[in-house]
Amino acid sequence: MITEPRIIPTPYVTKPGAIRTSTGKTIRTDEMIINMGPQHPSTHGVLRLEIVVDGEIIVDVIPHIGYLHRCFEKHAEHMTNYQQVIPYCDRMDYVASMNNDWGFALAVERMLKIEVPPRVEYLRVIMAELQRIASHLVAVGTFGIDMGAFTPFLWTFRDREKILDLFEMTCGARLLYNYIWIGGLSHDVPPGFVEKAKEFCSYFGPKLKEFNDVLTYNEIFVRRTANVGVLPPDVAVNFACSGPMLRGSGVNFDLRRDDPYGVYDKFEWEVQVGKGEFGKVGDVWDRFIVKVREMEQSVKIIEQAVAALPEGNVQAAIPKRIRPDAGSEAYVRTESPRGELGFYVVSDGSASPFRVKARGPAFVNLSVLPEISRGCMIADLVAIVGSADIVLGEVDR
Amino acid sequence: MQEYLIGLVGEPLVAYVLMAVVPLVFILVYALVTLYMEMKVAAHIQDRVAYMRTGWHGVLQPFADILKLLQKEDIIPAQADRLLFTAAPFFVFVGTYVGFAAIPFSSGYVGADLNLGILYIVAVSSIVVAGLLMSGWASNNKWALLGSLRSAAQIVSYEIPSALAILVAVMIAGSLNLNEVSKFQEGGIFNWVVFGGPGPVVTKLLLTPFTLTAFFVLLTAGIAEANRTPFDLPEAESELVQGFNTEYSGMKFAMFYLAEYANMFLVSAITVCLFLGGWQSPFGSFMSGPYWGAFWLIAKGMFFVFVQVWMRWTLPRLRVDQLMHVSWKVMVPFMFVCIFAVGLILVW
Amino acid sequence: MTSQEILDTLKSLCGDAVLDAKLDVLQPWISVEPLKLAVVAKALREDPRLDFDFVMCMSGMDHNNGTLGAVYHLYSMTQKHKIVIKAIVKNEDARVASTAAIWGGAEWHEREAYDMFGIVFEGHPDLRRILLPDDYPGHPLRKDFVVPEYYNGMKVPY
Amino acid sequence: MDLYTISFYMFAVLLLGSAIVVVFSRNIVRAAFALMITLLSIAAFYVLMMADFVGIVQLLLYVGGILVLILFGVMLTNRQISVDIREGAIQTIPAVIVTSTIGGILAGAIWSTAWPMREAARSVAATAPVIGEMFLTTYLLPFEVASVLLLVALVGAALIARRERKS
Repeated sequence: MITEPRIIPTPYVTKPGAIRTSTGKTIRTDEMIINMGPQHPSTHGVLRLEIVVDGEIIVDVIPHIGYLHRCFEKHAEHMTNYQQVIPYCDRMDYVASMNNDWGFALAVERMLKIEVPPRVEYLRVIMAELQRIASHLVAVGTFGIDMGAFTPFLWTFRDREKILDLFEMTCGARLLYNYIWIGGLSHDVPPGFVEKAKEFCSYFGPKLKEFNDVLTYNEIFVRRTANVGVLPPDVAVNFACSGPMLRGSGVNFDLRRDDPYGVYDKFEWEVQVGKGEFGKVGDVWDRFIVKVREMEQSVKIIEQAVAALPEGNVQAAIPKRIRPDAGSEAYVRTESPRGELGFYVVSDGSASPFRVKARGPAFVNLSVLPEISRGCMIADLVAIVGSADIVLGEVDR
Repeated sequence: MQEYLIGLVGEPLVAYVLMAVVPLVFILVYALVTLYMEMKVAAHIQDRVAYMRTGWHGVLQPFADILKLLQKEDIIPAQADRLLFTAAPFFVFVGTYVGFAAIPFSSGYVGADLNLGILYIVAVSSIVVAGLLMSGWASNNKWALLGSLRSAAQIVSYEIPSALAILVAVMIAGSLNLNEVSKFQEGGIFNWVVFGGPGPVVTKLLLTPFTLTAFFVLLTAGIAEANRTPFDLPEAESELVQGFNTEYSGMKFAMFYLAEYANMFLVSAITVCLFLGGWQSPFGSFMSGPYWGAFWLIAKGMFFVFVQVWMRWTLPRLRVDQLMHVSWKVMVPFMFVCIFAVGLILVW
Repeated sequence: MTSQEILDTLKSLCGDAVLDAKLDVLQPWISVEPLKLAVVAKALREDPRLDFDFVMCMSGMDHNNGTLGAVYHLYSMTQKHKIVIKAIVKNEDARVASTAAIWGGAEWHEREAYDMFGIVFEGHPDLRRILLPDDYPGHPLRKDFVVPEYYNGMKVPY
Repeated sequence: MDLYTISFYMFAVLLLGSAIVVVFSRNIVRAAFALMITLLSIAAFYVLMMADFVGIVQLLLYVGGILVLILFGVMLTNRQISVDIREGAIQTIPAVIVTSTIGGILAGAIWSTAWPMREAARSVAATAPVIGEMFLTTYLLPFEVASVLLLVALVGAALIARRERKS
């Protein structure tokens, strides 16, 4: 059955004249509708924001997504093998491919009730945390560009290159790895990887401090970001925000700790939350600093994981054709750099998944955007979009 | 110089044209140098190497860039106002270029030795504002319009603190003629207006805090008027795409670029002439004279151009309300206090 | 709370809406009456013992037997427990009460389910297509969806 | 023909041409920009008459201030931009009578006045100090009255602009 698509006119929440000055008077201006995107430097991809502005003040934002929709879920249903879905997961959140692979692999492993060897668990943690640093580096770097600071962006990309080099020596690819497989890894890390990873950890700390000096605590930057786009904790939870977006609002929640997977419980590290150091809790600066501090924590985790890396096999004994029981289903969530990345996998007993739903953190985090950007300025909207750290590949899937 | 040229070529008209061409040649050469410098400085700040292939360390790259810009297709959007769209870059460039007429490059070369030199520069810069508005409106693009309105509002706002800061130097030097102001600061670095100008030590000490404030205000306001970071809101690429020059390409875009670079030097040169001795040598009579004068002015000017480049690649950008706040609620009151104090000290 | 306790509490709050439950699987689920989903959601959200405040995921489903499903994976930030709520509807009458007013996080997911499966969420504030163009024919994640040969004059299977 | 005369005629043509565009342009923004050229040419005339201070102030106030204000006004009320601002000719005959009368009077006045002709000054001493001194001595009262008047106008304008809309 094909139903006619219903086109509902866009509702504008604020009426003309509803924006008031600090003294409570209305400002007599007309509204203008501007399209920010789909090709705009600060929408971080092909996102289109339909903005209703009153002067430079935003009355309403209507995000339009789907420009990068590649039918991930449809593709997944048409694979002949569960394993074939992994490369598509890579392409969802293309700046954090390792985490995506792990998320899907974990969901299938839970359905099949497979235990993976300890070396796999440790290597997955190392890869995921390296990827988290790489992803956060892109996030904070591009956020710097949104604020007009170009230099920190190139610094972060310089450091990201080191991580990509590590990935390249591991699996030959620099962006889309297809490394974490169901039941294990595609292959073991090459000799010399552990040393290089250790070297990176000692290299990265001072660079992060340098980055903080030039951007994070810069007076102009703080003034641009503090008290902007405040996302209160209750709204954040209600809109199911996750990751740095949720923690920036002061909610102490991290799936690595609160819904454990992998071997995260074996390491010493802390969940970072926004404390409202320069403004209200949950502002753009808080979301930003959470990412910066998470990178430090990730370095800590990597150091411990590398030190404790056990020897062993990198592939569990799994059937060549994975056929989970008919009717079995699993929703498994992992903490990707952007937040809760969930895969809902349903099986009908055949070799291909019956239904795969990917719950992209950026998709959900973006849905709160209109809530927190009304009444701010266009420049603030740029800051809010930047701090939400969306990857359109994952929003649109 | 004028008389010399008239004597040389015989025909006054030709001499005047030659006089007018000298700054243009200077701007073109300077723009190439600055283009190279900006890219290299940016690269070193950002931990990379920039141009390395064309010529030794890529010195020929600016020429290649200019050639590339000149060859590019000149696109005029279908909905644009063709006449104004074409005219705008010229207004913007001319507004900056005519300002160079009053800059004393050395004791021997001033394009036009105007009695009201500095006032003239401030006045002609308003042509730039009109040109920017023209470009934004003619592009028929909302982002461009927003950018040009922002830009105009910014330049108009920052003209006030900069004019007040200029007034401080003018009050001390007692002239609006930039050449006279430069002459006034004779006798080494401590006779510069930024240190209170030549005069008794007590007056100098009293004046220095105010002149220093005025100097920094003038420099900051100058950067704002040149639309450079951290005041580059009109072309803030993260918000307004490219602001008023979003729709421009090829030669016209090059024109905006040239105007921006020329403006960077112009504001630096004004600051230098008013507060840092203009063409005067910092060592008194050592290394002074007409030729050294040109060297000193350009060297000092280039230093501040370098400062602007340095700031651009280091600082984030202000928000539009913060920008206005800085101008109206911080700089203007400070400058009023400075003018009042300087007036009192001078009369006393 | 264990899932049995959750089921019991939910039955005591709005027992007539609960249709079915399966608690001995990997992720226990409760099936509810589709048009009473909003009532159930309100109970789940507002009862302090349940306090499901976080929609982990909301997925549309096509069971390939003439029924569609809306599957809500819920989590409680305070109680730290999870439950899966399913609302199963017939293909011909795919109407589910929207929970977007209770959980803001469900709003876009419901739009996506509408987009992909044609499940109409009644009471949704802004039920438009989200990922596909507004003029797209049909709902592609349904099992009976046939890829059109042409879309807006473009040949689809390229 | 020397440089002075060339400049004079050049600016005269520019002035008249742009003024005609201001009056006859169908596009209000183009009219505003043509007005800028008119004002610039007037400034040039002041300079040619060696009234450099007046010329520069003309540039500063009219081009930098008033014209930018007009442009802001025109651009921000963007509904009017595309509208043809020329109305059809109404009351042609009275208009012709009035304009020709006034024009005749002006022409007669210009014709009958004995204009003192003298060689244009080729160089001039600094005018700014003289003007400044006169403002603060001979013309102190008018100067102050004018500034108070402007201040009142400023405050009034701000008051009107910020008044709340009666709903």
